[in-house]
Amino acid sequence: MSNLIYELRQASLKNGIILGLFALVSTGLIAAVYLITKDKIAQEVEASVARRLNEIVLKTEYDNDVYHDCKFVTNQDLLGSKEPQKVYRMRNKNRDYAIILSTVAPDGYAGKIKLIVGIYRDGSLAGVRVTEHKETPGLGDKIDREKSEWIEQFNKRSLKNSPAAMWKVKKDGGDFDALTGATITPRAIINAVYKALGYYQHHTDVLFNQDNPCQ
Amino acid sequence: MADIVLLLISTVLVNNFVLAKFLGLCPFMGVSGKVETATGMAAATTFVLTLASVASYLINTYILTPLGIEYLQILSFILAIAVVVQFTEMVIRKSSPILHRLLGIFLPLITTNCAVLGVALLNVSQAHNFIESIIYGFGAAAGFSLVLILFAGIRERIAASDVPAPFKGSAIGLITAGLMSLAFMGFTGLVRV
Amino acid sequence: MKNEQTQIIKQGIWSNNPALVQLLGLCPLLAVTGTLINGLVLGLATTFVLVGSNVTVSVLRHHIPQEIRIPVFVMLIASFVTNVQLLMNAFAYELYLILGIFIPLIVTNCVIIGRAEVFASRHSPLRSLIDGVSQGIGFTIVLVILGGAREIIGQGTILDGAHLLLGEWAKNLKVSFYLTEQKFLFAILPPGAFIGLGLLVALKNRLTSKN
Amino acid sequence: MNKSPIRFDNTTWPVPGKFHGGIKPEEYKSISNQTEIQKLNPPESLLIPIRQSIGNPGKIVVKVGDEIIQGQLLVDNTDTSGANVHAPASGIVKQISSVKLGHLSGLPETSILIHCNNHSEQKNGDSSSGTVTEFRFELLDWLSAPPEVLLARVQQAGIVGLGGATFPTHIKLSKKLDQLIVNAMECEPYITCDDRMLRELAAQVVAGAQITAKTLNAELIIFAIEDNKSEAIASLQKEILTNNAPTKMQIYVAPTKYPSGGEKQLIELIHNIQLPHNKLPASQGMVIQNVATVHAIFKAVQQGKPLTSRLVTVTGNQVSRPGNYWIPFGTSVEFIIKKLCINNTDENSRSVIMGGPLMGQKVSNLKMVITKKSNCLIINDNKNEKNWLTESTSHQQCIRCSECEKVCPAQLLPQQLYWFSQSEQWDKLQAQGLKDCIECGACAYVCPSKIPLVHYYRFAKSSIQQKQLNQNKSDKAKSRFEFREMRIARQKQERKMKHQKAAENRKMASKDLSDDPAGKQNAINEALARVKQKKNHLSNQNAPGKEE
Amino acid sequence: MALSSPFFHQSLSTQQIMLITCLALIPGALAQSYFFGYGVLINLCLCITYAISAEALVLLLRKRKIKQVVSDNSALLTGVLLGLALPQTLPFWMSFIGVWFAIIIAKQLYGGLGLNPFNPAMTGYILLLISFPVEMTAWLPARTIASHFPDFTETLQLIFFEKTAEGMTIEYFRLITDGFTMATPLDYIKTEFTQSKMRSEILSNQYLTDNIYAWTVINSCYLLGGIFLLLRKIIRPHIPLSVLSSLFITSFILYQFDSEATNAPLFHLFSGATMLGVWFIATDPVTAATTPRGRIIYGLCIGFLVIIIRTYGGYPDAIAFSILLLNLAAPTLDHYTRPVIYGHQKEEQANE
Amino acid sequence: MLDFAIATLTLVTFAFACGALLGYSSIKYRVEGNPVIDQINELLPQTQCGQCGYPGCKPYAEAIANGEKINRCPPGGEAGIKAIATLLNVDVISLDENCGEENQLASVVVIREDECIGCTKCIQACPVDAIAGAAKLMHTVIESECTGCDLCIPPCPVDCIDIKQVELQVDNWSWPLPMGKSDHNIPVKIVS
Ligand SMILES: Cc1cc2nc3c(=O)[nH]c(=O)nc-3n(C[C@H](O)[C@H](O)[C@H](O)COP(=O)(O)O)c2cc1C
Ligand SMILES: Cc1cc2nc3c(=O)[nH]c(=O)nc-3n(C[C@H](O)[C@H](O)[C@H](O)COP(=O)(O)O)c2cc1C
Ligand SMILES: Cc1cc2nc3c(=O)[nH]c(=O)nc-3n(C[C@H](O)[C@H](O)[C@H](O)COP(=O)(O)O)c2cc1C
Ligand SMILES: Cc1cc2nc3c(=O)[nH]c(=O)nc-3n(C[C@H](O)[C@H](O)[C@H](O)CO)c2cc1C
Ligand code: SF4
Ligand code: SF4
Ligand code: SF4
Ligand code: SF4
Ligand code: FES
Repeated sequence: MSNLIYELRQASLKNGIILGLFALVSTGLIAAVYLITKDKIAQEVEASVARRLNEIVLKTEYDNDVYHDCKFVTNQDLLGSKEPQKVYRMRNKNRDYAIILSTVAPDGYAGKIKLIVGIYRDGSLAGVRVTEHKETPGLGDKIDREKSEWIEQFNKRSLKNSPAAMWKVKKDGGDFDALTGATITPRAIINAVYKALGYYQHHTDVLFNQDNPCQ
Repeated sequence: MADIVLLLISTVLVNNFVLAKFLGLCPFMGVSGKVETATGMAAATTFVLTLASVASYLINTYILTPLGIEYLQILSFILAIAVVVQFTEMVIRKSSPILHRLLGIFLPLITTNCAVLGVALLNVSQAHNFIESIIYGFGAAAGFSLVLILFAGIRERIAASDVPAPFKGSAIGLITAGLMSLAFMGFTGLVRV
Repeated sequence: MKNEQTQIIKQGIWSNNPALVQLLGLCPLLAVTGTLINGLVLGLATTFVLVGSNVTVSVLRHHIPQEIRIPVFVMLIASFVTNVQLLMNAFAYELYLILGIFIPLIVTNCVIIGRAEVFASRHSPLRSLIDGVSQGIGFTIVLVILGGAREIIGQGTILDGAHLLLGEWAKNLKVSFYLTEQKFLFAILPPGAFIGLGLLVALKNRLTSKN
Repeated sequence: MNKSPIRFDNTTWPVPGKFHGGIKPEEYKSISNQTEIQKLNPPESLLIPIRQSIGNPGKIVVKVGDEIIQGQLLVDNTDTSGANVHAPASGIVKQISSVKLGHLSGLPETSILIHCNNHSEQKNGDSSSGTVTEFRFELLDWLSAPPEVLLARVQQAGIVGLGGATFPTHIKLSKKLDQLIVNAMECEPYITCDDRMLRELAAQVVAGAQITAKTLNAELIIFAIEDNKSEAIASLQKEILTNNAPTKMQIYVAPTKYPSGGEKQLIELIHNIQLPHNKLPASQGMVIQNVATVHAIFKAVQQGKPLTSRLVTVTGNQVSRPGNYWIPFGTSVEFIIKKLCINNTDENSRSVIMGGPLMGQKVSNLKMVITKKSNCLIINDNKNEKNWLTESTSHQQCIRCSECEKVCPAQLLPQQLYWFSQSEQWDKLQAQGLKDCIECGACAYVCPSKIPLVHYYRFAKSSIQQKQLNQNKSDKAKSRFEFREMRIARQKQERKMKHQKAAENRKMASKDLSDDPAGKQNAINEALARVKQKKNHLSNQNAPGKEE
Repeated sequence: MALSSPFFHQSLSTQQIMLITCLALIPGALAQSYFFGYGVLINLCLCITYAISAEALVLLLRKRKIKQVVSDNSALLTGVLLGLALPQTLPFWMSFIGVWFAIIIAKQLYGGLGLNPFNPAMTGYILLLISFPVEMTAWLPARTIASHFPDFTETLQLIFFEKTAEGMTIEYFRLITDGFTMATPLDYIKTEFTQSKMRSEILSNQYLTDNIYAWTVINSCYLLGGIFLLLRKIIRPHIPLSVLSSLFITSFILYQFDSEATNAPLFHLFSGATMLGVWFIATDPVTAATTPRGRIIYGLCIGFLVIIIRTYGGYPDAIAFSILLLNLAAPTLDHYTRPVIYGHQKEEQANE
Repeated sequence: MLDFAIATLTLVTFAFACGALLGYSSIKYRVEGNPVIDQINELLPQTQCGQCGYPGCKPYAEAIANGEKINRCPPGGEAGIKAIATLLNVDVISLDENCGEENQLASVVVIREDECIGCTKCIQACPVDAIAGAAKLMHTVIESECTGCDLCIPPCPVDCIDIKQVELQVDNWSWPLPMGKSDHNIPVKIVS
């Protein structure tokens, strides 16, 4: 009997130590690599976000460290989601220049469509990009800039130059082209962008001013 | 409640791990030759997947996050999974030879089932809470089990069919899986999240 | 000796190809082969981990008790993978975003643990190295072929996204074949992946049976 | 046909139950049921297969050259599970040998060839006309004879089930049972021998049933018959009403549907219960006998005649005089065709079938003879019969239409049975209930892809049986092998003990020889060498031996 | 070799069954071409040609007897059914892809007639749907409401060149009289529901009701064909009746909950591919469940899924998807719904 | 740096615990024996002929359980390989030709008794004790027990042992698979 107990203890100890040793080596290795790459990764993440943003507002147009100049805002009605949405602010020589606001079109054909909307200080659109969607391949997915230029229609529009009635697809009497065979997706996006502009109009100052760093 | 049901439907059918997310394919192709084995595998996977989901949630929330060492996620999750699997196998082998005959040979295979680690990692990346983690793990397993058993049913039939020689075996199996996944596309959009 | 090594290489690439014959590592094989470049990158990452784990396991094979064999293997593999992940994060971030969860999932890629169990834990480090490289290459080749085929058929391009791997200049490598509106979406959707691989396996069987 | 309506009264009822599935094939009974029963005289020579029943072949009790008389015992089966065989005619035993008699396998069977010496004499004489050329049992008074005596007579007379199964009847009758069911369904679309027998010989059949009931101690006799045989029903009713026999009799009339004559279906029709799958009808207190069987019992008891001939329906579009004939066993099909058929038929399109079209057997060799199981002979020209299946009919793959499931009286899934049979998955077949298939052929009859389903089942059944035999054999070999291993190990052990003992003895002895060290050494060396040699010897013999 | 009993056979042959099923489709096909033009007939011809050529090709490659196998008419039927399911002016090369995929991948790779687990026609259809969603949903409006209905040559041009000699594309012909394009009623109403319109409001559109009328007539013709098959005993009632009843009940329940944002049961029964699917496709003997209970469950699940996918799903062709999904389950259903064998008890059989 | 120390320590502790658990249970839940061997042995034909290269079926079963190929038993043939493959969930492979050919027809041996010199060599070779006889006396094969392994033939010094096919009779005849009727015909074998 005591033999068994001895054996048990022996086996536990031995296996425990071996596994522990391996864990030590593995963790050490990972930790080392982690240390080396940590900063580089942070940089890459930053650069990647910046690339996204720069698709909408050119890098040459602003001079602040946009990656760290951001905040969260929440508005379920106008921004389509009860989650906080991120806003990046672009400034040129300390003057407010543009914002890039993430928003959600909740009523896409196959669920939510996540967007980022670039708005110049004067309320006109710098551009819109879809960041995440589940629309049907071949139909709704043409909203992706990689697939078609449809999304470019928004450039330069504003609430001023396009009255409310224009923010619809042509089929519904508005000003926007629809996608072939798919009107639900465009409707959802147009609606979301329109609302985002509305949000911007009402909260311009808040958006640019208050600081609550986000990174 | 409704959310939970939707999450379940979504993981079982709409975002089926095997057919839409491409996870757990090797056992899906490997142990679907016979309905009985498929059923055994399904049961074993369901058990382990749910447990792994819980374990990884606990590890993540109570060890990794407080210490700020999320980069050790993979290591700690897979370690936990491997140990859970191995331990379960030993216990079953001893305590119930019958159950072991049914599940035993599958248990080691589960460690290397992407679905298990996949569930753990997806739970974290989708920020599921405890309940959601369990449901997600269980749903993933149920979806896996469902298609595995149905697939085994079909494969039993194909096995005795007059399939052209080069397609015999795994080729026709893969094509069948493709057609299954074609059928499962019908669930697209059922749950909008 | 030489002969044996060529044998191992031949097995890895052709006669016991991990993807086409052993049917292992299917998840990444099907999930990330939307384009050729994705396939290539994942293939390389997998090969790297495979070689690493094979050699380590082989070196340590006499010191690992049977009961904790699997946990030790997965831990070794996991540390390789985490390192690959960190390195990719640092040096190929965009690509990392595309491959997503399938980089961490290399840990459970059945090819790797399979080779550790079946080969490395029974053979010398040199042979395990050769085995790792040839299995890895065999796997990568299938990834590349499947990715290429799906990209051409489904999207009408080839080498899309090469710049993510090779830098900006590589944008010019992308070739577009047809520019109609109607792309054959089936090829890039999940069913197409399965059927594509099925056809590849059948092709392999056909070629093998002819000889 | 001018069918008179069936009169239901207190002897006659419609059956209360019904069974699953079944088919209603077009009927061709009127070809042969219009003429009275006739007799076909034996040909010059008869070839008698020694086994004409389920069970072992018995002991042949005649020699080549023996002169025999009609009714004489040829094969004695008293001690085995088979049934006796008697000479159908007087004559000389010419040969006892293996002859290819058209068994499906094409394999030969042991048979006795008899040259009949008086076949010409009998042309106009009735067999009962009393010359000495016939052997008869002593007549029994069945009313007073005890059941054991009756049973012994049934056995002596070599009676087997004439419904087609040829199961030795004395075994079936050896229990005490409440009920005798006389199976007169005759559901096969061509056969009419039971029909004709009831129309013309109802009194004898009823007497036979009474005798059988007496043997069983039964309280009730049920005649089960299909409603397309109204004349037979009428004649039976008349007989029952006029006969004041001891055992109560009833008639149950079933709608015409194949295979209502199957034992299990019959029970379900009459009693509305299903016979449990691993039970015999005896477990429900009943026994089922064919009309011809009870008639044979009548003849054995009342006329003292062993079973040497039977009533055979000879029908088909090539028969010039279709009808029912008493034909002695051993008569070849060739002879019958010569006697009764249109000459110069095209052999290539002719199909000859022994038994009904649904359960019968193809006659591929015209040497084939009438035996106890042959209730019908169909000789058809297929030229204009598109519903007949021949070798050249090609079959298509099963389209899983389930028509077969709809008609299967055993409630099986014939398409699954087919699937697993052709892919040789025996375990699956057993799970699907292959052994419950009664091989009625209803499924193949309706299959649009014309798959010879029953053939597949027969293939599977016999393969499974073969596999079982092999398994038994290998189990036996295994245990013998293990026993031998044990024996060798034991012998080795014993030898070791012996050597040890010898060594010890020598040790003892060597003490005495201690003054002679060289001699001791020699002895030891010698002994060692001996052992070594033996060992080598042993291991050589056992190579590749297990000991090492 | 000896031929075994039975020697007697009496029923329709497989060839005849397939042919009669094709014949039963004629009323529906005629009604469809009355409302949607020559495209229907052209598609039928194309698909039949493709189907038979694909079948012959595979048999040639496999060195089988071509003539005898092709004459079993099953490829013909697959071609016909797929032809009827496609939009009228689908480019010829797309139907080619669909039919060849159906026959080669979904049928012949499994060994041909009787061995395929998935319904070939529906597999081909869904392949096309997910690959070319725009073209596959480009149904013309019914002749009665179209503003420009393509004539025979225009249809041919649309199919072979994707535009007419005048340069008109399919979009032009999809316009209805007051200048809107019109999808099929199911599609249209679904889109309108997403706009949060009320059912009563949507149905007040005269063009829609005209279009619905056309579909109702077509469905009724298929229903007639189906009943003919039932009477000829080509199909058994289990599947169609259970699909129809579960279709009705499920939609009825949903309708009770929200009659303004869901479709009425009768509408479901007589629109889209319902009757074609129920009587001709769900009943495909090869791919359906085979046991009586299995077939009922099979049918009930199809009906249920059709309504769920039509109401909540992303793709419009619920019938095709539901049938494929249940094809998937058919072997398992068969396995668990074996009838009780004569003389066995339920429990003991399960243990075997 | 402290962070890393803590991280490493945590993981090592965790791993140690896991290792200990497994080590403990490997002893605690140890099971003896290997039922697979018996199951494999059940499937072997028990001819005991040694063509597989092992001294009998049981040793071969043990070898299979330890990773030997499953295609070395000619008497078991394709069917035997299939059965073992199913049991072990591995692929079916074709019979190893080096071991011998599958003999479709069963056979037994007979001793030409008048030539037998009674040397007992065959008795000792027979793995199933199917030969009866004593030293210097004529030997006979008990046909019903003979497995047809032919091991007794080589040792016989006067070559008096013959192989005899087991005759096909009506009793041991089995129905052949119907064939040649379908154009899709599933490739069929003639079973004899
Ligand atoms: C397979 C399929 C996928 C669809 N996917 C989308 C989609 O992603 N986005 C969308 O707006 N509509 C989608 N639709 C909706 C239909 O095309 C719908 O009829 C269309 O939105 C109506 O627009 P129309 O007015 O341009 O015909 C899809 C339809 C089908 C059949
Ligand atoms: C193996 C076997 C054993 C039988 N044993 C008996 C028996 O002990 N007593 C009995 O009355 N009948 C026995 N029978 C006869 C059956 O009950 C039945 O009468 C006979 O098989 C003919 O059935 P029918 O053709 O349905 O083909 C046995 C039959 C078989 C096949
Ligand atoms: C499908 C089928 C149909 C049968 N039809 C009849 C029939 O019509 N008449 C009959 O006497 N026996 C028929 N039998 C045989 C009976 O089951 C049973 O063997 C017989 O009645 C027993 O009587 P016996 O031993 O006197 O032959 C049939 C058997 C089967 C399997
Ligand atoms: C009632 C009936 C319905 C059928 N339905 C289909 C069908 O929906 N799709 C199809 O490809 N073939 C159909 N077939 C034809 C045939 O069964 C089919 O081609 C097989 O699936 C090919 O193996 C049908 C046949 C019948 C008799
Ligand atoms: S032959 Fe067998 S399977 Fe076919 S119907 Fe008769 S009992 Fe059923
Ligand atoms: S009747 Fe023939 S084709 Fe129909 S399911 Fe049965 S076996 Fe198959
Ligand atoms: S080859 Fe002979 S000894 Fe070896 S397993 Fe087979 S039968 Fe047994
Ligand atoms: S008698 Fe000869 S062939 Fe027969 S089992 Fe013995 S050794 Fe083998
Ligand atoms: S790679 Fe094998 S299960 Fe995912």
